[in-house]
Amino acid sequence: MNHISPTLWQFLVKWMTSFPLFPPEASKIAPEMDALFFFMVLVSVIGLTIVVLLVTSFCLLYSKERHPVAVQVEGSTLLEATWTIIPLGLFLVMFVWGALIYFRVYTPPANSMNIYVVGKQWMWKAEHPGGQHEINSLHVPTGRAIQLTLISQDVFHSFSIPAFRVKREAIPGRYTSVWFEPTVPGTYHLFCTQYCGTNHSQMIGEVVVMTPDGYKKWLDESTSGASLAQNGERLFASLSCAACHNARPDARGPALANVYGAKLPLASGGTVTADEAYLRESILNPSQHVTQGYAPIMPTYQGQISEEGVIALVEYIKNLNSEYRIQQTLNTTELLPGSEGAAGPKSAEQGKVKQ
Amino acid sequence: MSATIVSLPDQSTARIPKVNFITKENGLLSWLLTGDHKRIAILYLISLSFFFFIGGALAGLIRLELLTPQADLMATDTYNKVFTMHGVIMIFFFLVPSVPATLGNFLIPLMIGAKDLALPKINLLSWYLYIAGGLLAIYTMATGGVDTGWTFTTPLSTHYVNTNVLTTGLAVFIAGFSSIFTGLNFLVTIHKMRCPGMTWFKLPLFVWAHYAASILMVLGTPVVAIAIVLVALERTIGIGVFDPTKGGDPILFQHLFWFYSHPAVYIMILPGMGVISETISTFSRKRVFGYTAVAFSSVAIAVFGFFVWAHHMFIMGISNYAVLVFSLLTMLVAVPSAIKIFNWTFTLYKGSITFETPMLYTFGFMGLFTIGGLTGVFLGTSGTDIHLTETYFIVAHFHFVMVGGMLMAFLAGIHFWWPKMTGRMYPEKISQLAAVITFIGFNFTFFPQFILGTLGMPRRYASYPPEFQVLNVFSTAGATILGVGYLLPVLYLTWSLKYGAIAGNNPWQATGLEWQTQSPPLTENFTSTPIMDHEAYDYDWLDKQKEKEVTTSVG
Amino acid sequence: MSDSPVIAHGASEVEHHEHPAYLRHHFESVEQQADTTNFAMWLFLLTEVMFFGGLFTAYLIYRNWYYPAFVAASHQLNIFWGTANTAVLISSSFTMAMGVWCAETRRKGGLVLCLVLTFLLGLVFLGIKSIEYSEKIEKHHVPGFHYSLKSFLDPDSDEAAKAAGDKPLPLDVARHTEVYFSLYFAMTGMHALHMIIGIAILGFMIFRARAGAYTAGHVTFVENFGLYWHFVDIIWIFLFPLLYLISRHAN
Amino acid sequence: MSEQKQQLAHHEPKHGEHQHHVTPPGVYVAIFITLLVFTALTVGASYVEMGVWNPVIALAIGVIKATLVVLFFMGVKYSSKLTMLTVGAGIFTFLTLISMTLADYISRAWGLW
Repeated sequence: MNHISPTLWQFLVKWMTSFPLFPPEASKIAPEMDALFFFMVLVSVIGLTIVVLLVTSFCLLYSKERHPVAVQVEGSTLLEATWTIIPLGLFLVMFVWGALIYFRVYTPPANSMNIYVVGKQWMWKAEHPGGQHEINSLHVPTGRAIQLTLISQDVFHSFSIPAFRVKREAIPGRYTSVWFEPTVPGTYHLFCTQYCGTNHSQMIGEVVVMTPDGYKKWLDESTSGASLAQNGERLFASLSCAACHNARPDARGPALANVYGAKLPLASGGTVTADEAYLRESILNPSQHVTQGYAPIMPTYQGQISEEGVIALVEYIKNLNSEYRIQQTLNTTELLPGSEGAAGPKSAEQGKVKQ
Repeated sequence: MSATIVSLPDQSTARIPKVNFITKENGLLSWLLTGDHKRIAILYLISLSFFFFIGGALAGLIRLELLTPQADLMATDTYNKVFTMHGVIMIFFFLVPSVPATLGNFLIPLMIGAKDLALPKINLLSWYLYIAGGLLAIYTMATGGVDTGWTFTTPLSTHYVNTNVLTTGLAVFIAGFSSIFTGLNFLVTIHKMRCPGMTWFKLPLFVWAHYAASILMVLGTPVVAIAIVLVALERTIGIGVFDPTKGGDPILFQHLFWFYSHPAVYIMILPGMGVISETISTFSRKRVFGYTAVAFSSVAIAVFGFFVWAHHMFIMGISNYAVLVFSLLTMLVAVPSAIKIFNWTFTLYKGSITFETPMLYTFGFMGLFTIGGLTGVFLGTSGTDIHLTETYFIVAHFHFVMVGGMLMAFLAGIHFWWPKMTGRMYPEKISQLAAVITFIGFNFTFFPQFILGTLGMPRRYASYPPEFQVLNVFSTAGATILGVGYLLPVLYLTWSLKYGAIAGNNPWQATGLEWQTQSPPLTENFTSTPIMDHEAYDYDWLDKQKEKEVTTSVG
Repeated sequence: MSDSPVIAHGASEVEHHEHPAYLRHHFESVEQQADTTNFAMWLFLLTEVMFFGGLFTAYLIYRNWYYPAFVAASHQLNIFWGTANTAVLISSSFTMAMGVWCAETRRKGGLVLCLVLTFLLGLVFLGIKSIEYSEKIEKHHVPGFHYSLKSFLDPDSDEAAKAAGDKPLPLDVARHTEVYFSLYFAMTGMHALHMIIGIAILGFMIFRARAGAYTAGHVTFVENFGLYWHFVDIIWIFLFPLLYLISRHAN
Repeated sequence: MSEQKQQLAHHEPKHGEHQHHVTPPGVYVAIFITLLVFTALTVGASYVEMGVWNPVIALAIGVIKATLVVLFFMGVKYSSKLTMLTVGAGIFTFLTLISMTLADYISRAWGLW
């Protein structure tokens, strides 16, 4: 080959020697998942070897030449019990081990940094708390637990970072979440792995893992001026949310400061933890999540705010730890006529308009 | 290879019996209106092969496109249509009916000593439904195709594509009824048509496996049918059962879809397992090791198969606790398969093994199915599933089970019963070569995909990052070899129809009732209703029979 | 080979017996044939159970999620027609059962009468169903592009809602009535489809029964059709409380 | 295994002696009237406020009615074990579908609600 075309030869050598066989481990969970993976590979190889060895040796020992007359063996309860119980035991070990990892991957720690990711045909939009937006890329620092809150605007997508060994579907109409802690700076693949239509294979991007300092620098450089919560505040004001959610004694809506993470009593009985998913639901389907002591008068905002808008609002409410800001927005918003009961028919009218 | 069990009649005097189910009547109509299970099996065999080669050609296109990292052979939406049609055709029009509709149809009445399936007209109807569905699928492909993937995921299939979802859905719906009727027919036949003396525990394991698969067909298929109906209604008039903007839950569709489609993989593999039980016993001259365990493991797979469907949805936002339950049950369903593998292995122990073509395919099956099954555990384990699902790992896994398992078993079965079906043998050497080529080609094609999947290459990608190219090239090269491996049998089996050696009643010296009648069998299968007076796989009984025959012919 | 001694004696003597024309060649006896087709029919009904099973699953989930919307939407169904239809269908099941009895005891006139009654009751059921459907169409309660929430946002404009004393629903709750009506039409539509198929077969059977086909001892077809008809009845027995009767009392 | 054999042994010769059971019309009439009564009951019950018991009662009556139809109109009471097994298998799979799917939906909110 060498004398035919050195270039081709070089190319072939390079090509054949430089393909990866195992993905990089760039998150805290990756080595743990790989430990389980290699345990299973080991079990599989041993199992396969046993089967192949047995088949081969039986074939050699009992081929017709060597063993012209078969000896009928009915079966053996002991042997059969052995190969029922041993695989079962091994599978159960894998089950427990796997379930531990599964629960870890999908249970974000409380102090994690939350990045919102919106999937749509065919791109990923990431929103950092500081208001930085990215499309088809995700910048994250090492050494911090990062939670992704995912949602899709249209069809199922799946946010996959092989180097982190994590993956989660972005579902229309509902938040899902996953977390990871990057360990090694570098650039890694980001894939959409759930088939989502024509350009599914172009819904890819990169995950850039930076040192905390580098990340800070990147944040400063790519800021859009307003943080996510500030955007939410603007939206909060322009939608006149403060007309009801104003923490006054006669307020028609519950006060929102410190509501995030609190256990709320519901009008329908029971309590609920106000997480991101709950906040989103109460904006879009408010009547089904009425807090105890309040009338179901809040109109739905379904179809009026984009998913990004909802995210901004959620982030604003999450970061609200005093009512002061709301009082401020009140001053900048024209107050609706405060008469009691006006909101009921109004919501109905809105519905009519929509028809 | 001097040692062989093949015993053919004296070729100079042997003749194909003048009266048999093929020669009984002539003309196309006598085939198209037949109620004979054997003729319907032949019709299925021909039409299945047709669809297999269409599906195979589409697979070839997929592999060619993936030769390079860019989407250069075809546009991405063409690629999407190609893999969708590959999936639809291979699953609903090849794998699900493959062994049951051909070998099962042909052999179940013969094996249990019946004259026909219980409902011959329903049997014919199910072939017509199959053809109608298949032609509709081909028509769909010709008129623009469909690009939802074979899983019809909502809301993609209901609101976001404008291709022929409805006609494809209808094709799958019709094929589903074909499958229901086949399964129903088998269940009724196995329950009600067994010949005198044929108790449940004298049934060949092939019949047990089909019994288990039929339960799944009858109980699982209607659920996917209603899911497809709802998708169609959602697309046409816009009802809101799965539509998130109207308050529906798209995951509910997945629940209903996988409630069928997970048991469907057992519908695909169980009959194959039945074939393997027959071949491995015949070619090692031994009763299957632990007959009862193998029989019950088939039924166990069928029953547990209904409890594990949500393991396809581990990362889709179903409840973590449901994941726990479904993952545990998945581990349980893996055990019966392990039992089977070891029981087959120990069937070889102290046997008298020969290596004819069906046996080579059987060995291929055992190796590949073991890998396929074990990698399934990787995916059933919730933790590793997060990383491996929706990548080429899962593609490799189910191809190891479906192609490496089911197709190998299908070919083993076709080679094993070919002499019974046609009365003629195929050339042994070239068929052994084909078995070896298939095995090598298969491993070349699909083993690299495990590595690709571990690396994270997503499935259903028309283009991919360049560092994955080498493994993809291996895979495509392997696919070429595999293609040759599949074409060869078509050639020599066709050749054998006219030039093959006369097989006689029982070329393999097998014990099943189907081998105790002429090849090809009579339309009514047996000259008189047989009576089963020996155990299944009773080779001593067979030897005694032969002695008797020798004495009678000498006397 | 087939002349091996074990197989020598078999049921061949049975074949020389006189046997009725309706015994198909591959069965040994009439009983076996009847047993077999009966079992086949039951298996077919199993698939039907699972077919409706998907719909019932969907119904249960959404009923739990959107209970107030389901209650309000169920008030739009006419309980009088619903109850009447239940009675009609139960009566048709009864006439069908009597038809089977007539066939078994070889009463030709009775059989024809029962089948005709069943046929007519089936038509009455469909007639009532179509009255109900047309009401839904008028009110734009058919899910899809023309769906209207008016009856739920403004119950005073709607007689049925007013009669039930419904309060106006907030928009986000009212929207989910569409899920209810999606399921309503899917479930009753599938049920009606089964009725239509059943009625068509009944029509065919009436002709055959007049010719005396089922009163000569071969009753399998009538029996199996009876199973199908009763099954369709059972589906309605569950659809009726689930769709019509949830929380009539709610206000 | 031996049990199975026994079952078959007593199943097989049944063909001859097993004469088709004919349900007398009186039974049909009784069932018919019972069904109508239960229909009236279920409609009546739906107007009474019983909280969570409303759907339970409605479904219970539905189950009773369906059981009556299955046992008498469809003749399962007089048919073979196989038919009963078939009906059982149908109910079992149906319940599997519903309960396992609902298991997901109900437990989704665990830890939050």
